[in-house]
Amino acid sequence: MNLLFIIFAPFFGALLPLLFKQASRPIKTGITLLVPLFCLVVLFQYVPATLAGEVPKQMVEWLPGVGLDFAVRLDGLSLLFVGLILGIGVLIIGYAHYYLSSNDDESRFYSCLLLFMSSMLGIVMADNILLMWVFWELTSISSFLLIGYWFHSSDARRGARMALATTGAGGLALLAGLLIIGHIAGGYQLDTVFAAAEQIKAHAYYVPALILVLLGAFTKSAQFPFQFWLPHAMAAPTPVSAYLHSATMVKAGIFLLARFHPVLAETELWFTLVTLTGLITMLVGAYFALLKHDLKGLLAFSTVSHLGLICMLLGIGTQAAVIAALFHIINHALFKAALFMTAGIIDHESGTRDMRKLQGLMSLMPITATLAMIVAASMAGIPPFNGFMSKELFLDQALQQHLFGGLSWFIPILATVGAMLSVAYSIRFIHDVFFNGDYKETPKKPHDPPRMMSAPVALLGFLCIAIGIAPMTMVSGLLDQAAAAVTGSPVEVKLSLWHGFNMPLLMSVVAVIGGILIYLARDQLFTFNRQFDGQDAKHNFERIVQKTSDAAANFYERLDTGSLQRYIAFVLISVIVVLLPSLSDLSVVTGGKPQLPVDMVSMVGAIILISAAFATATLHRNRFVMLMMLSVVGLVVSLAFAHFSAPDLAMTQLVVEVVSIILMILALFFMPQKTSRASSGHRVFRDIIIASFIGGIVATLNFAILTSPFESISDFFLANAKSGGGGTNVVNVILVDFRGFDTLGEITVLAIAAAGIHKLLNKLKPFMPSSDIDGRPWHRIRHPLMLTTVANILLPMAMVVAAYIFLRGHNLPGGGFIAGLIVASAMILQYIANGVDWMKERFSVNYQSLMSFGVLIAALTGLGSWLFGKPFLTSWFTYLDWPVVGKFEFATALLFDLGVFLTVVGATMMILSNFGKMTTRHRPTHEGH
Amino acid sequence: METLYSVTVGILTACSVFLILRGRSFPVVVGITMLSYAVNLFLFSTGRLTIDGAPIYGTQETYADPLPQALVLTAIVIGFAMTAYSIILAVRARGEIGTDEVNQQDNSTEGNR
Amino acid sequence: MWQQHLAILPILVPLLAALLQLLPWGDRPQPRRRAIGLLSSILTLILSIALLVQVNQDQMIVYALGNWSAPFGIVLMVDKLSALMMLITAILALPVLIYGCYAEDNLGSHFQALFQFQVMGIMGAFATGDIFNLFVFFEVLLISSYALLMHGGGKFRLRTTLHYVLLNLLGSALFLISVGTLYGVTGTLNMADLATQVQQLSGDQAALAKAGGMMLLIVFGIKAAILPLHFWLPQAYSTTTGVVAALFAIMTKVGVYAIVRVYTLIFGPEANELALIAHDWLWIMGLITMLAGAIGIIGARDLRLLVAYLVVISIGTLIATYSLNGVATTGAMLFYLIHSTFITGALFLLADLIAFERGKTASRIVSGKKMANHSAYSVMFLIAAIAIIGLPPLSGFVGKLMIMESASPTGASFWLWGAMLGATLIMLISVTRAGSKMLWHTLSGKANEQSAPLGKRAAVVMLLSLSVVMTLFASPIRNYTDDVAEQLYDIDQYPSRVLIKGVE
Amino acid sequence: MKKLFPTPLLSFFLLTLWVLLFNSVSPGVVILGALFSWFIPFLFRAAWPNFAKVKRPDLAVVYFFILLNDIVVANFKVASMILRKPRSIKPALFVFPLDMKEELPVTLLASTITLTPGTVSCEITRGRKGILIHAFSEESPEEVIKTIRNRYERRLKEIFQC
Amino acid sequence: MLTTVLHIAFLLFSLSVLMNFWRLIKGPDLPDRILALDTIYINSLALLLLLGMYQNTQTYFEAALLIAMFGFVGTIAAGKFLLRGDLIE
Amino acid sequence: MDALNQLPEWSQWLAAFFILLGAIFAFIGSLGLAILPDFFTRLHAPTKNTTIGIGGIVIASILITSVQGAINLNELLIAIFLFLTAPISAHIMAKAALHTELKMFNRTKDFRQEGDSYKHILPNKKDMEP
Repeated sequence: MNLLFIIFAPFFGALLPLLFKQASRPIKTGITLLVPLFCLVVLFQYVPATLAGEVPKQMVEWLPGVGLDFAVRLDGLSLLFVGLILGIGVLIIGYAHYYLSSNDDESRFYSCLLLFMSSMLGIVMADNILLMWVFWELTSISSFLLIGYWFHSSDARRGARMALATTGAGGLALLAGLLIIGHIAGGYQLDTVFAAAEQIKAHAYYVPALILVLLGAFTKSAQFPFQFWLPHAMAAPTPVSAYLHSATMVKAGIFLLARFHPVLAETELWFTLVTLTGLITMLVGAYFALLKHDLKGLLAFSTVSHLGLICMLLGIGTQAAVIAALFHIINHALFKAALFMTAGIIDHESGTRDMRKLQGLMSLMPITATLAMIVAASMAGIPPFNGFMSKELFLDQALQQHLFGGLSWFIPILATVGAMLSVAYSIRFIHDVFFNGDYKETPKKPHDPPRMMSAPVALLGFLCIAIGIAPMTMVSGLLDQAAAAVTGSPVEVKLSLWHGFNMPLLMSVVAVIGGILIYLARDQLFTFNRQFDGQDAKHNFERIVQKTSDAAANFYERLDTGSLQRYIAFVLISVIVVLLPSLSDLSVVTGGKPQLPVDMVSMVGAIILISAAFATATLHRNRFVMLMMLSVVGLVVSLAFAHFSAPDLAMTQLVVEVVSIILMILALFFMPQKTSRASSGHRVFRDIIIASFIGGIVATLNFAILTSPFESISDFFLANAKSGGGGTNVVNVILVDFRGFDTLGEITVLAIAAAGIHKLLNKLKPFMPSSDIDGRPWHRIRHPLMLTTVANILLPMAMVVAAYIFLRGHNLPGGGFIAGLIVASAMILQYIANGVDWMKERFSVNYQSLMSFGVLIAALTGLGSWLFGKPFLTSWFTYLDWPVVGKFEFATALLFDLGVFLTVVGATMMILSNFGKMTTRHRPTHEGH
Repeated sequence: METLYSVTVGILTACSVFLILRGRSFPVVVGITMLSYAVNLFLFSTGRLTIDGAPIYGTQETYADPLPQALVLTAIVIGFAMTAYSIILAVRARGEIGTDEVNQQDNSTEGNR
Repeated sequence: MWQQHLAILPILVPLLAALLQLLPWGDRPQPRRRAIGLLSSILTLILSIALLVQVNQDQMIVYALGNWSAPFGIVLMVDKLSALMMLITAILALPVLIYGCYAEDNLGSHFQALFQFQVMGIMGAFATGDIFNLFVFFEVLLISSYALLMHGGGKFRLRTTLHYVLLNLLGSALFLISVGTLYGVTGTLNMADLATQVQQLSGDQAALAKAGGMMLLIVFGIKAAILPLHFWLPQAYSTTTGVVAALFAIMTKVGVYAIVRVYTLIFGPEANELALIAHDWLWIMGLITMLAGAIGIIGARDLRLLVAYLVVISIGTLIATYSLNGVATTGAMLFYLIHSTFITGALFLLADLIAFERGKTASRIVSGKKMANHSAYSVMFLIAAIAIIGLPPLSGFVGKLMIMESASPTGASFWLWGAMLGATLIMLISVTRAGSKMLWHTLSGKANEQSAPLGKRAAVVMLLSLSVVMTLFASPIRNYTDDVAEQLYDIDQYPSRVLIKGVE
Repeated sequence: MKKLFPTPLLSFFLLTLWVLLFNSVSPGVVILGALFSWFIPFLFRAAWPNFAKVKRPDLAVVYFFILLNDIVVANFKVASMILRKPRSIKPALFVFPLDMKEELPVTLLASTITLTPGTVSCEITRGRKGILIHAFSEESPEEVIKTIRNRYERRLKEIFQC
Repeated sequence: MLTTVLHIAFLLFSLSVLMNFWRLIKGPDLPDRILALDTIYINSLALLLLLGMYQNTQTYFEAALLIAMFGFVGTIAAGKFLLRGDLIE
Repeated sequence: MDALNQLPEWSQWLAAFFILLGAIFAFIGSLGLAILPDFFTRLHAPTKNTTIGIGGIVIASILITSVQGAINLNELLIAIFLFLTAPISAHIMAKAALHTELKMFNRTKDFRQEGDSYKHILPNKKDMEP
């Protein structure tokens, strides 16, 4: 048997109820019960060892790199908690069996409960603080699911979310704290951390680490000012409250304090923070408990109060205080679980939990009432019940601390007040519900529940008495070890019901009398408190979340207006911001390379280019003119390419330009051709500023590059083009050989674009103007005679030219791409001259297939080199000498180029023919020529 | 010459950027196209300017840098594909949305409605 | 024979598949296209695994295309990082494609082919060792993403596509300018060669190269959706179809990858005057991106928009972590990257399923009808939420823990911790809010009848289970990502492995 | 034969083009060119409408030189007009009644009219009845019509035998 | 001498292009602009040829040829746009 | 450049003549485009003059290249294509101008009769008349 089973059994056991979803309820409950019982069996094997002062450990590696391993231990503190968790867990499962109605999904409930149990066990048994955190958050998640169990109720949903948010937040703080501690200690194993205790306390990061850990603990344990979530978690089914909010989850925070006591405690800061928080929480909780009309609300706040008490004890931190704290943990778990169950029984039987509607139930539910009185007395601290003993210890500790110097006296007084309030609300719980006159009408007529339902309460009540009477036999062994684990030194606990007449006893008496008085004066309190109504934490929380959400949405809408210009402006401004510093690093902009002389043609070209660019920008509202200006820009750019020794580029640019302008004119047909002024003056100003900056940056970069000396890899290309690539047109050889992969990518892009455009044009019903912008109807002749004739003549000629350009591309300017565009342009001319239908009749080419085949050919040419054991796209060429024909060159690059050619033709024609098809479909046919 | 060249490229860029910042799809697409011209000129010039040195092996002693030319060729083709796609996207947007303005008219975003 | 060409196969297989899919396949082409697509994706996955194994053996595969070695020809430089990214892509693509094969591909033409093209582009971008070739593959993946993004049509989708397209076209232009600048200064395009050249720069030359390098930051920032360049993402991801958004889970990672590659190899710690030029920016931008994403999820009123902002947060986390510039942090970051890719993919698909089965209310975060498979989705959502938020015990938590743990507590890391924990809290609140509104706050009455096909659900489960796998095998995976990071920072080995200078 | 060479003239024309492009008559070029000029018409036969056949190539050559001559002469005339008195020209818009219908000759005639300075063919009127001409000069329309008819249209009709 | 003449020709053609461009800017109507654009194309062609002569190279021939072949396609498209709106129908 | 000056004297003269001829005509044509009063008259200027302008340049080019070696006629293709395409563009532009009813120079004599040129299909012709 293995310690890990105690955690893993409920974890995987959580699947059992789901697997037996179809089984009857008793079977489900039975199966579920098996799980904690099994765990108990495992546990008992280790109990003797632990009680003897050993610490059984187990470890499985998980993330050694991070220091997170599946390491568990079972020291006294763990044992105490494991016992509580499993023991009360068993009772709760049994209780829940009766509590849940037939409509409730029992499987889900048990499943979540077991999951929770597993995570809780994980926290208390973890030997690795990161692992502990893992389970810590798991309890948050599983408690979220449990609180939200009745998710159709809005209270349950909100309560669950609030609990999760608060404890989750604390958990995250805790993680940070744990990481810091781990870093200081040099590891996350508990022993490592304990060993480094002094180091940690002395470290500069001690304060943040402590605060972060405390944040985690306080949120989990609902300490002030994080107490607000707990009452709202009462929307959970009562078994959940009884389990989570009495015995287990809220105790996790306390456990954390206890666990880190050896590491973090015994400093001024710890004392101040923990003690004061505990004290305030105790008072605040008790006060609100008294005010609540809801039974579970009362219990919830009383839990807050008692947790504060424990917290305060841990803050005081002496050995006796620690013992008191641990003792009270047990006692509180017992009586509070029982009380919650009682409240659940009342609710279950009468249909309400509102104390204003309940009264005089004594006669109807005598057994329940008796049990309730026993456990309530324990809570109130009435002898001979266990609660009395731990309260006495507490009061004693409150008296004995001297940590606030001269002001220390106020602590015992406030402690007494807390005890007083505790008495008062305990009385209220009993008196209001079971006495206070005769039975009044409730939604259901109550009676005592089935025996098995009150059995857990009875058992717990019995324990309360038993511990009260014989504390040493019941718990001292356990407390010894637990306290030893907390304080880090061996402890011998002495407990007895009777201490003799002393100060704590007096305070107890004062508390009881005061409590009765307060209860009698409760109506004044209610009135006093009514003025604070409406300060509901849940609503506050919801409102805050909602408000934040709205604010965030608002903020985003303001930031992200869905305005493309804004996005673009952001990008451009980023460019400016990021680049200006680097450019300012340039000491001299010119790199010192001598400049070429300016000739007149270039000057004129520049003038035209600049003016055309300006015109394009300024005439953008008259779109057709803008296009013409753009085409001037394109033309001059291609001339510039020609001028600066790039004939291939010039040709490509020319033809591409023609095709793009045609595309744009085509598109313009479906667009407004003139638009009114849209942007405001300062927008234009802003845009001009941005544009000038970007232009300036680009110009500076360009100039700096142009004038700096340069050495590149290009010499290699020049040297190897002929010998290695078999062509003299170095640009082309680069394209089809040295960097053929780029070209393959580029034609792929073209093919994808064509496919994408096909997708775009699919099912598009465009807006088709029936007249031009001046309201003039269109000319009647669709295909002018002269145009059709010349286009027809030009097509075969263009093919010849294309073939020529294609074939010589390897050696002289040209190549597959330009050839493809030439053919495409000639075909486009045909489309313009003769129309889609005419073309369709005559050319049944599937452009899409043509395009795919083109890329395929290129790719397969590349693949062909594999046959020769060479990498993809390796080219091969040879010179053949055929009779008559003479010597000529054959290169695989030519095949590749053929692929490029076909792709270009296919893609371009696919784009245009699809475009044309789209409009023709919508156009009524009328007279041609 | 280099000064003239870079100033021209800069102005071309600035004008395209101005167009790209307009609110309607057509000028933006035209701006993008023009920007691609400017960028091509820029990229081309990274091999430095050479006159009368077309990189045809065996025709002269000094050649222009052929690599940027090849890069620009690739860039032109890709730019063409992109222009084609974006212009037709603009047409489609105009066809379906009914306006060629690139922004939503109301300020709320779809996901948040 | 194929082993020696392993590096290029994950690029070629999708390419050939896509080309085959583009051919007409008779009257009912879709089944055949699907078959080709699935076959290709499975094959790509197998090949990527093989590639990873191979790279693990050989440290790095340098594949000289056209038999022209670097720096003259284009080489594929598949190091561990590339192999890892390619494997992630292949793993993500398969379930997403399965999901897409359930009639999602009938919403518009060419889905299948574009999907494969997209995968090809991503693979190529990860594999290439040449900066201009990177540009080309960026364009391949971008143009396919443009087309995919508007898959299914619709006004909003069109508008966001338009935004996305135009913004990215601007990005492409900037990319060219930066490549040009780098070439103009160093005279080379190969990344490893650039690294050696950049090391030797000084003075004005260095300033120029710096300008080029910084502009690249903007370019990759747009792709990775770093603030303030991220605006395209939320709308784009939330309006497109789920299957496309899920595939796009890897797209932002391409940007992250490019940033990691360029600012480690070229402008990395050993670049002398230009060492770590971008890291300060990345640090700040990463943190602000997280903040922006967090604000976004608080305000989101739609599940898909919420998930989109979750992507933004994860990007911010990745970038900020990377900028800490350490082997350990980078290793942790890569782990988180893997996790966030899968889980956001799963979430997009899940949101799509939920939107479909909810009917009218779709994915808006309001109460609605019960779904046909309500409890199944609730469980899936719970798991996905735990994973994405970073709650234990799933991979998100492991990833975050790794990052926080590796960023040992110094001044800077505190900010990172704070940002990450704060973001986690906000995610926790917002995601549970969304979940409780959509899955718990159901209207009474009968559940909606339309039920998504089992295969779609299975695809989501496949992706989600990856998170579980990553949790269980966190340690070996982290060891691998640490190896990756170590190799990545071992900058000197790149030139020596990639470059064979002086070969005539 | 007809099937093998659907449009021999076109093929010949393309071959000429090919040779001109390559600027070489080496066997390799010619053979490849022949192959192309044989093959391309097959590709584009569908898009090659039934153009009127050139029946008298000899006259076509003559026509070409007349055209060249006219272009040069008219160029000087128009140039002088532009230089001397751009504001005092008297343009006219009139219709040249066509005497033929075939598309190729009509197109050629219209092109001729445009190519010779001073006149531009603006439109082919309804039913291919005439060509709408915009004239630059101050001559009377009748005179221009007569010139066109005698110098060009008649010759075209002869060439195409229509 | 030939170079001098070429320089003069460069000058004349440059001026021509400038004048054409002026017309393009000024308009006033779209056909005027189209005409101006067409003329710019033709003058550019001439410039390319001159450049070829000046540098005594054949490299610009193809570019010039392409302008001759396809320079007018843009003009046709623009004209057809004015006539019919839709280019491909 | 040196190569140009080494050409035979006569060919230099001839080439210079043709170049100048072409350039001057091109210039005049462009001038006409700039200064002529209406679109139709402007249409005449460039379509004619640039045509002969190009012709001159092409001849010079052929001359220069042919003198240096073998006969080189491929520049002729440029002229052929231009002669083929230039009338069409002029034609289409004129059509467009007529269609858009551009204002004509006030001295233009219009001999057109009803039905000579294509008018628009006007379902509501009245509305369209200015």
